[in-house]
Amino acid sequence: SAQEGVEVRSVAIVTPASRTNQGWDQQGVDNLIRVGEELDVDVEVAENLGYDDITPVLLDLASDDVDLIVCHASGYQTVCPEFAAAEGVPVVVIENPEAIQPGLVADIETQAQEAAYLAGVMAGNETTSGTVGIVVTGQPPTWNFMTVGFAEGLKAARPDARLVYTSVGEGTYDDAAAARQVTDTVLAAGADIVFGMGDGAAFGMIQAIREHNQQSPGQPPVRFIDVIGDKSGNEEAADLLLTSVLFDYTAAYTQMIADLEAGTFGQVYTMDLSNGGVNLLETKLAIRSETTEAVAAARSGIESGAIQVSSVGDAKGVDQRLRELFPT
Amino acid sequence: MALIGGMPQHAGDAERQERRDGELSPDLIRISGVTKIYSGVVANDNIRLGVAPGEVVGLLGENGAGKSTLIAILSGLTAPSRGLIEVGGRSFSPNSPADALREGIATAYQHGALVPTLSVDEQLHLANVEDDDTIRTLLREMDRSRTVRELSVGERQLLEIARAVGRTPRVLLLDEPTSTLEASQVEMLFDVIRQRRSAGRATVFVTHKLGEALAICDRIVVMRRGAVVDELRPTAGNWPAGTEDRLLGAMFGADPGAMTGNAAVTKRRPGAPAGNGSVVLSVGRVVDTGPAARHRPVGVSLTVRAGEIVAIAGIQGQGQRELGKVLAGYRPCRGAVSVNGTALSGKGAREFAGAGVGYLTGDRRGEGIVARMSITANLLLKRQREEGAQRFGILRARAIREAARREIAAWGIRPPDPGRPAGTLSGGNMQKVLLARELVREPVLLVADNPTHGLDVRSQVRVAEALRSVANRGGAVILLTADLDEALRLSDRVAVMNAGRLSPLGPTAAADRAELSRWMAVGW
Amino acid sequence: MVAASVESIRETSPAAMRSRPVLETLVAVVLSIVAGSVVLLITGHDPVEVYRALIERAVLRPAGLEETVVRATPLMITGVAVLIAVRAGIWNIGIDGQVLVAALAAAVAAALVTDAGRPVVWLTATVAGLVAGAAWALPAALLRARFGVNEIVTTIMFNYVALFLTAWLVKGPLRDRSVVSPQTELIPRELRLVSLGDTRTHAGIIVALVLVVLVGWALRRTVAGLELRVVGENPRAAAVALIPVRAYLFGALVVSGAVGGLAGANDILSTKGTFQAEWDPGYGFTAFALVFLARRSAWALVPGALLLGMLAYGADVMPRAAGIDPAFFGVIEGTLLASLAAPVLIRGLLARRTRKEVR
Amino acid sequence: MDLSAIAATVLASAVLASIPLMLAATGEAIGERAGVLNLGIEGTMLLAGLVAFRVALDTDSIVIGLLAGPLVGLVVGTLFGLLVTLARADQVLVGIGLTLAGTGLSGFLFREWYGDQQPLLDTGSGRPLASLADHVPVVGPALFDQHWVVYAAMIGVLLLGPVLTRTRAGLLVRATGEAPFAVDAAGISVWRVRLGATAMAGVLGGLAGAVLVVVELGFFRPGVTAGAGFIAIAVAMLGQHTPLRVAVASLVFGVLQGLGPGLQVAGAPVGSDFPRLLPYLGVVVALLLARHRVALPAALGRPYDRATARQDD
Ligand SMILES: Nc1ncnc2c1ncn2[C@@H]1O[C@H](COP(=O)(O)OP(=O)(O)OP(=O)(O)O)[C@@H](O)[C@H]1O
Ligand SMILES: Nc1ncnc2c1ncn2[C@@H]1O[C@H](COP(=O)(O)OP(=O)(O)OP(=O)(O)O)[C@@H](O)[C@H]1O
Ligand SMILES: [Mg+2]
Ligand SMILES: [Mg+2]
Repeated sequence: SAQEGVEVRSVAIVTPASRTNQGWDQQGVDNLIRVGEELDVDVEVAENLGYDDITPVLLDLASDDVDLIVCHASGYQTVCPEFAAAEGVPVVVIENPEAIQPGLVADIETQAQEAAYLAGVMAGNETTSGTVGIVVTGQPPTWNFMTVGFAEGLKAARPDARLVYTSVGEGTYDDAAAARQVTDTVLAAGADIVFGMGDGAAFGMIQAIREHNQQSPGQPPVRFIDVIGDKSGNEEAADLLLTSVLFDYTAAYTQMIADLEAGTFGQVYTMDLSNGGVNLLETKLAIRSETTEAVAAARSGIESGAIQVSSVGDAKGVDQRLRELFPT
Repeated sequence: MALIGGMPQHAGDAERQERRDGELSPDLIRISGVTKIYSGVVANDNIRLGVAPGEVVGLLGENGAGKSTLIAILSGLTAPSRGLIEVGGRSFSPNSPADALREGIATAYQHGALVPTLSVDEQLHLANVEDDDTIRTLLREMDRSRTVRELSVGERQLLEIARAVGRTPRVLLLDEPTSTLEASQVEMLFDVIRQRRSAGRATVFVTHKLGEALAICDRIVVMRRGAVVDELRPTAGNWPAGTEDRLLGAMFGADPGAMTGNAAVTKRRPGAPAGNGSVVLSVGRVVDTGPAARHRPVGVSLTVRAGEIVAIAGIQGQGQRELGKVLAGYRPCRGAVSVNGTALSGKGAREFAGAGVGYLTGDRRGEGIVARMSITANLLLKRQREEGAQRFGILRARAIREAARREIAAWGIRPPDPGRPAGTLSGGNMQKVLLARELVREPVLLVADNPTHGLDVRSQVRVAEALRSVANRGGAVILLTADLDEALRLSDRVAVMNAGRLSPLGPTAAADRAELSRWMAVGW
Repeated sequence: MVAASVESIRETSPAAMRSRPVLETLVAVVLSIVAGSVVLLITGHDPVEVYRALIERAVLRPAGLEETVVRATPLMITGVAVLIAVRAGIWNIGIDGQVLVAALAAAVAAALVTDAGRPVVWLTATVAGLVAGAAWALPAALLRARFGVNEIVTTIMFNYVALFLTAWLVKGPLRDRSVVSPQTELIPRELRLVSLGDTRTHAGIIVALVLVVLVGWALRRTVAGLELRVVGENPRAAAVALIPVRAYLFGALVVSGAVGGLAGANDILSTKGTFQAEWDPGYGFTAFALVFLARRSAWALVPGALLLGMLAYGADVMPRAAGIDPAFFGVIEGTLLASLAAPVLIRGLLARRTRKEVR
Repeated sequence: MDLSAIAATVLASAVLASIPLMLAATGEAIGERAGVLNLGIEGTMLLAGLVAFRVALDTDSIVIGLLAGPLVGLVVGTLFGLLVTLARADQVLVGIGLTLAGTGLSGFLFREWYGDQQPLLDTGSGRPLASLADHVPVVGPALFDQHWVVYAAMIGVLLLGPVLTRTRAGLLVRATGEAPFAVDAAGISVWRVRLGATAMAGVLGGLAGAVLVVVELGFFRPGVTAGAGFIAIAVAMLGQHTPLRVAVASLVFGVLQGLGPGLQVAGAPVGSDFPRLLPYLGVVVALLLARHRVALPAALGRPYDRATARQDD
């Protein structure tokens, strides 16, 4: 279709879970609202939509004349392009580069494996027990990318490390109780750093670690690596937050709106280390200077292309890659 | 004098009441103008009745006459549509059985009000019954740690009576309390009632057994179609001659002769092939292998020929019910069973039915009637797959409706409303529904389990006629009954069941009642 | 056995009964609105403003009605599924699992035949859904009919099993490798169910309506329907009436599962087009509410489903319009259901009053 | 790798996780014993959990928080009870309504109160017997390294066993679920017994939510119960409506649930989806084995109506 610039007055975001879920959904919504404020663009939020057919909500948004809809879940990557094609409203999907169409469909690649790699390097340098845990709530592409990135970083930093990978189960992003039980077990296996990927469920992991640390005074405390957001505002969490793989959509969103106005909408926006789309959070916890150096070295290695981090999005691939890296 | 018609009866009633008020202490309960209407059915019609302290009032009437409805109203189960009740001179309108109990009115219900899973002791405790001499006498043969479910039907009935008696109520309402009791137990109950009489406590005794009513009651009230139609009392301690006829007349309407004249119908038709007809049922060394039972039939052998009624008498729970189910294919067994020469060993109820076996269950409400379905549907059941009822699996609604209307008329089912839920029928009418649906199938062998239980005299006769008609048509009947007299009255040959074993089978004409009743109690 | 006893023998005249459902539903709606207003006021929102926005969005925009019908379609189908079981005295709480497994089967099967054209795709997905739904109900049915194991618990358990099993399958063996997120191969729009005119409603609603009519008729007018109801009302009497009770218990649960499966296939063939790992529409409970709302009548499933469908749509679009948390609509929905159950309260109160007055 | 350490943790964590389930299932069992099927425990747990959380935070006291939960449960359970007895509302419909409303209201209020904040409570202290844990291998932590609430809850639930079998209140409850007409005929108000039982079920459901939030997790999240209220219904039946057996069933369920992560961590090549099936399949197998003993109260789910009671007996 012929591309023409439009003035963007309002944008919308649709999310599967609650906008206050302390994770994926919240980060997208918060970032879009920030961009909206900066650019003086209205932001409509439709949250908690699950994975049912969201077309009526998209239609409802379209009837409110939004100029762009951010479909903030990889689970929406088929319904949104279909909708865009039918209604002519531009949409942004996640993790589906195949779907892009000039003027209609753009794609965000939240391939956080590079930042996760750095987190892995950090964990490898900081672990004293040599055992590091990963706890995931389900196995969506975003988590999978990070799992493999983290594992590769860990392996590079500490080849003899042991990695304990556990999944709480399908769709348990907010099942804090189950996450807590799983994390307890990971801690029992001797992990002293836990890389946890979950939304609300992350608090179950944090509680498990807090309690574990309280129960074992005198031992080096277990620390937590978070994803997506910054929980250091929470005092209790801050005490054990080693770092977080931060997602920052603001640049991508700003760029998209600009592209829409310029008539160049419809590309793949990749969030990576170099453009600041993903990053590591600096927290108040003291880390060794060697660790800081190793992470910096890894970062330049990635930026120079000397280090290639695998990009693995599917669950099977994750299992395979982990077995290669950490054979038992 | 049978009182028929509306007005005079009430006038006479009122007169009698006034007269009595003068000579006796004032009534404990006084019912005036009580009417109860159930969606169009007048179950109680302008009832006026008093019960004095120490009095034993018998309440008689055919099935559906409204006896239980009156009991329900007095018990606080249901409110009358119109009318006034006074207890001890004060107006009484109970909201619940609790209210009635507070006023000293306790009831033993026709179908019981026991919790199957509780032990006897727990059941008594639940009902706030003090364990006094009366209770200990009534329940002396009962293992009180057993659950109600494990009791025999008779024991359950005793417990139901004890539950009500144990509250030492001012007024005791007994709704058909003796339907499954043995003679000795009935006598025990009568002792209790006599004690109550001397203590000035009143008893209302609902029954279909005229003899019992005459034996214990100070006054007998007859209900018919919801109304009180007659009231009798003994003169100088004795019931006048012809009382029975008068009672029957009042209960069933103008023609009491219909009740006695039927004797001919229930006896074998002269020239019918009884005794030497072809073998309809042959049973060899049958052992029941069904689910656990108190007594399961073992080693039963039996031959039944066309044209005869074979009665198997036994105290409830001795294995007759199980035997009936075995013979109709509802319980599995070892041994040989054949009907009209077709071997049916190892087959199920459908094959038995296919071979012409009919079955009239002894648990009318539990496994006979589907309470929330219409009379029409209940009449159809068991035949629903037959030619006339369906085509290509689709019910033939009109044919079914017509058949139902026919059978309702033929059997005099009341109320004659095909669409009414069968659960609202009185016991006698339920039994008519079940009988009707067995008999249209023209069974070669009909197994009837306690078919007259709870039925009024006329319905009992109707059932007896139905059984005999099966035999007279060339079929055979197995009559399982707890009532030895009934067994002797209706059968051609009779045997007794005790602890799962069947006694030798002999001609009824030559049977020794005393011996059989001993067999029933202790075996042979 | 838990037997539903919503239908009891009523002492009211039929005429009085007929006029009430509308009144009762209105009262229920008012009650739930009041309950919602209380919550809103306590938390400092303006109820008038919220409800104004709500009506504007749901009633005054034409898309609302279309969407209500779309949402009602699977509810009607699952409602029929629950009804079949309930009428046989069985509690199939496993609709969710049956829907999931059937949807996965339908999606996979349909994707295999996309070259064969529309009718083949429809037929394949439908058959796959029916079979998979039935198969998923099979263990519970066998356990119930053969061993008397309570189906309430087994069907709930099999829901969880279905959730994890389908997730595993769609992340692994059945995944469409051309996309990153775990889902099956997409069935193109052109191959899915046709839309009715220029609307979002699709042929599924016709299937659902036909199903309602068919099942309603079969329950009333066929031998099998009659026998099934007898089994549900009084299994012991059914056995005495020569009805193969176990076969009916088994059959009812399996057929219920198959119909539940149809709802899964319907979703794949209409709105979804693909099975996704995290999709779990959770129709089961709503379907149960629906059946009891409809007082176990087949016909009444239709208005009931439309009402619940409207609420489902409302919960999706209204929060934004009213500026409040979507969770709020749970409050409205919940109180609506509870108060829809309360016509009996009204009736009970009325009955009590008449009783008192007479005396 | 230290398998015994993993096993010890799996067990300890299973014991803790089974407590809310046990409480809720016991409540459900009592309600069902009286003939009331309550599909609304999930909603009750969530509401009570939220309130308990807020109260515990505001008063800085776990105990007061724990008391608030049952109080909410009492209110909700009584409301439910009134609807299904006096109002004769359908139990299934009201139960589903309660779950929907409770889930919605708790989520709504949580956001109203805390926005995008997530306060955390301290769950690490209050373990009187922790020092004994090291003396016993494998099961030590499960037995001794537990919060005092765990012991209190277990004792409380086990005491309910004799209450059901030995006291008049228990007798009334049991009788009402089996034969409400018999209870009515005995002069006891059926609806009062049922109301009492549903109120008690509410109290236990509320306590379950409070324990989950305040003791086990230390925080509330919308939907934090994740279906525990429904599992409780299954466990109540599996436990044959007897507190002791319900407790055992909850414990077994907890252990099976912990087994999944245990296997994963121990390196068994099972993935995450299959072990998660274990507790659910376990329940089915257990039901199959116990089938001869699992009987539902005869009047379960039926509103008591005196007018039709005589036909149903
Ligand atoms: N709950 C009810 N709803 C509708 N009709 C009823 C109800 N209870 C009783 N009836 C009807 O009222 C009439 C009187 O019944 P009732 O049970 O009082 O008779 P009964 O004299 O006790 O008979 P039986 O000797 O068989 O016990 C019958 O026609 C019966 O069908
Ligand atoms: N289990 C029940 N389910 C539904 N409604 C019931 C139940 N039991 C009683 N009711 C109704 O509740 C109301 C009050 O019940 P009931 O008359 O038994 O109270 P009560 O125990 O007699 O109390 P009180 O003596 O204080 O009036 C009546 O309308 C009755 O029909
Ligand atoms: Mg009677
Ligand atoms: Mg009767």
